[in-house]
Amino acid sequence: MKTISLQDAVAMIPAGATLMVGGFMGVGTPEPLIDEIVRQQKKDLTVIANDTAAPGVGIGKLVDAALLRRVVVSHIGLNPETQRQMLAGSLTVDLVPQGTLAERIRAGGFGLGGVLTATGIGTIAEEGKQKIAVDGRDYLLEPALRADFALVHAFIADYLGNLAYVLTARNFNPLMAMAADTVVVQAENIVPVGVVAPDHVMTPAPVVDYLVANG
Amino acid sequence: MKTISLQDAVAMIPAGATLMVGGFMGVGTPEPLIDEIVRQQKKDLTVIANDTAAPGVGIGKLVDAALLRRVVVSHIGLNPETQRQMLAGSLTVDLVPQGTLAERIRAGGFGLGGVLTATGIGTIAEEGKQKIAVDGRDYLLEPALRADFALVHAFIADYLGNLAYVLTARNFNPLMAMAADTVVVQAENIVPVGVVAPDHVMTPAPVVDYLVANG
Amino acid sequence: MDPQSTIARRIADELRDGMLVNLGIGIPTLVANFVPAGIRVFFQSENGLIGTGPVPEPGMALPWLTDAGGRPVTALPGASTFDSATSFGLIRGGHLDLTVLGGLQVDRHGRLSNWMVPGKMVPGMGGAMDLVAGARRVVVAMQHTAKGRPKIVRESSLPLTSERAVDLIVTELAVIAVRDGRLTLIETMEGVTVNEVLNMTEVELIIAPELASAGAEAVRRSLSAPSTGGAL
Amino acid sequence: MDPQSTIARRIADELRDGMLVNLGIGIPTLVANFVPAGIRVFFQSENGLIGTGPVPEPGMALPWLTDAGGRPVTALPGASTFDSATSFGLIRGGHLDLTVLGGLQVDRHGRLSNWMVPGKMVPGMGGAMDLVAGARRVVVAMQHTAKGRPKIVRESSLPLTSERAVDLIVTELAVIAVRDGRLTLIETMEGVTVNEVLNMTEVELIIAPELASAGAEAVRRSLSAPSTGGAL
Repeated sequence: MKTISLQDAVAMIPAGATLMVGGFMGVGTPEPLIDEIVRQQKKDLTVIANDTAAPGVGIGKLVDAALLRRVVVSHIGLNPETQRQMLAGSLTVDLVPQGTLAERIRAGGFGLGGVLTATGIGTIAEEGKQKIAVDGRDYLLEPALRADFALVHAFIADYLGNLAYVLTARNFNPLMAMAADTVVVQAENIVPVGVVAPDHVMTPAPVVDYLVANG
Repeated sequence: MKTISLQDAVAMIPAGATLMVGGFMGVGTPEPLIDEIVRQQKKDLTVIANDTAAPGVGIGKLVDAALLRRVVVSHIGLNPETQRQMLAGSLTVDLVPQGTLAERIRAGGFGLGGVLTATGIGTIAEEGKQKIAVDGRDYLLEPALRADFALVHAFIADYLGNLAYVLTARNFNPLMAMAADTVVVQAENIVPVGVVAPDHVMTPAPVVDYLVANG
Repeated sequence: MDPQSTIARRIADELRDGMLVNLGIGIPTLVANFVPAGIRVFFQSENGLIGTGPVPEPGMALPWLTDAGGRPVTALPGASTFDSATSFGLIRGGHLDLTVLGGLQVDRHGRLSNWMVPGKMVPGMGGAMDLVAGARRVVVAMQHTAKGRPKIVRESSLPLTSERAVDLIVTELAVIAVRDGRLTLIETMEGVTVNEVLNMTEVELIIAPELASAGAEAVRRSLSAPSTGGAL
Repeated sequence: MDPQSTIARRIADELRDGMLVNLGIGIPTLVANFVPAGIRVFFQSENGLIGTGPVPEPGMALPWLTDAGGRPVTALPGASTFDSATSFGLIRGGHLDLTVLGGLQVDRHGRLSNWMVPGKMVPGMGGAMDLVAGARRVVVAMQHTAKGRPKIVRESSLPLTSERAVDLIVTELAVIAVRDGRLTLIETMEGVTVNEVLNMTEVELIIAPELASAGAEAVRRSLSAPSTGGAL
């Protein structure tokens, strides 16, 4: 794990990159990284996330700035700008059931090719999916998802990169911290090693590549 | 969640039942439940667990008492009695790679039909398994596992059944607590509600059916 | 009582002690206001919380503790938090006893549509597909009609949320169960006749045997039949 | 130095700062004794621990903190614990930089067999299949021969642990890398000649170009060739 400035962290991201971004309606999204992406005008990004939050909030800021080419999300209902860009054809929206999205990301980070879920069977979510029977019941094969970068928000990071999340800001963050080639963490609090007990570490240090330094 | 005496907890288990038992070489195995199963002489059991520990330890006690008909485990190398019964034909041993076993149990508890893993491809572990290609790479389809009962060891349980595990005694326990029709927990410490912070609960109360009462 | 509260209060009768329950946004959220005295229900918020409590007092909101809509909530003693994979493991794995969801339409087989109106509104399915596919019981909370048109229809004009039929539909007019794959009217709300319900519903409803006793006077009047007397 | 320590010390040269490393039981465990000064390595124990430390002082053992063999260990500052699914997610998901495993046989393609001897010993694969299939680099630590017979063989007589070739085989005699699918002798241990290694190995080994310079005198003598001089 290396510490990195906010500016340098975002400078690593090329145009056209695929990003996983933690958060659920903006809660648990690393806002400083989002703001810096807007400032550096990184374009043609693909974002994998639970949702696109709302205008002016979290991933919504990337939508506002028209930096996204595609999003893979479970809903966009609270962001009319996302819907507008989708209908205008400038933004591709892949809708994935939320539990399926979580498992696909986890599979990507856990070295699984995919998982079988009954969710979406008999709906338009099954289009293009392989159907597989196990013990006489049908499931959809949902393939693993990975990204070039994961932008992770933690409540606490220690000097080694051990992470802990808080309350509902956890959501997709620990899953994404496993599922990207480069994992960048922005933490509310950076603490000495040992401050977080081993049983309370939610993401082990070795998976973290970069921790954004304070100030 | 109901509290239950050790005796009544084990009395619920019929002969021939399938049990998931937490623990890794006996660490994190609910020993009082094991001892009571031996005392009540429950027979023809199938046990799904990481291993059969060693003679006189954890699941090894069930092997010693010849109460098992079948085990689904990742290794038996440190229990010569398991190997003896296996070679004698009185105990069926299904060997499953450890990471595959963990995911199959998790899938059972998480409502997934199975997972795809490359582990075991090209070995005898692939026998009888469906092979599925995703993005040009082959995976084995490993189906979900469930049990009639999960016997779970926790370090802390609160009055509602929220559980926390400690250090390497966690292992398969939280996975199994999701994957059985009836979940029975034996805890080292039973504490008032609120003593375990929400972020430190590792198994949420609603999945626990029975908590073994003290003494 | 307003229609929404009527619906929420009736659904609260389905709650039992120790249940794990997920409430969708809109009318379903109101169910938490009517939990019967003496029972404890675990409310799950699918963004990663069991033990969701009411909205915090002014000045007490924490940005890291919200419901699935991003609105501040509280956590009750005994609450627990978890990641999104675990949250949906609880939903899909048979651990969620009951989910209450809003609805746009329910078809004659009891199948729900609630996540998009093609060409008009594409909010996305969020957790709805997992909830309907995974929960032990699925209850739909919705008004009986929209702009005067029935929402319980022969053929849904909207994409389905799941091929699985829901278990119960509660509107401001009636309670309809899906029994043996058929929509069955089991209760009418106070002051509502069976004929009124039938007139507002596009699907032919089975009238449950117990309706005569449970529905009391309103039902009997609507059927224009003399009291059969003494039925329990 | 005894053969086991010779092997472990050489493998420790493969460690780099920040690596996540899993050590199997037996010789691999000894690698932890030879971590080069100035680097920090995270040792994973697959029963759910990163930051595994040495055996505790007498009287300090905790029954809930052991290695994968159930023996008490300690945890270093910065350690973390997790369940078995996460432990193998780390192994399978490309997060484990290096695993060191014991071996019964390695075949001419570099494929390891280390988990059973049919009819004799069936310990089970434990985590070995996941480790070989999933780790970024797989190093085998084993004695070059067993009862005088080569363990690096043309055809393995034992069930494979994985179809994936290992990356490096370190014995008390030599270091053999798998390059382009072929076993390549890249180093001999101090005082060991290339011919000695070749004689103890059933598979024909490629001699790496760098061996002439790295192996110094011992290599030159064994090849019975004059120094070509100046090779770097």
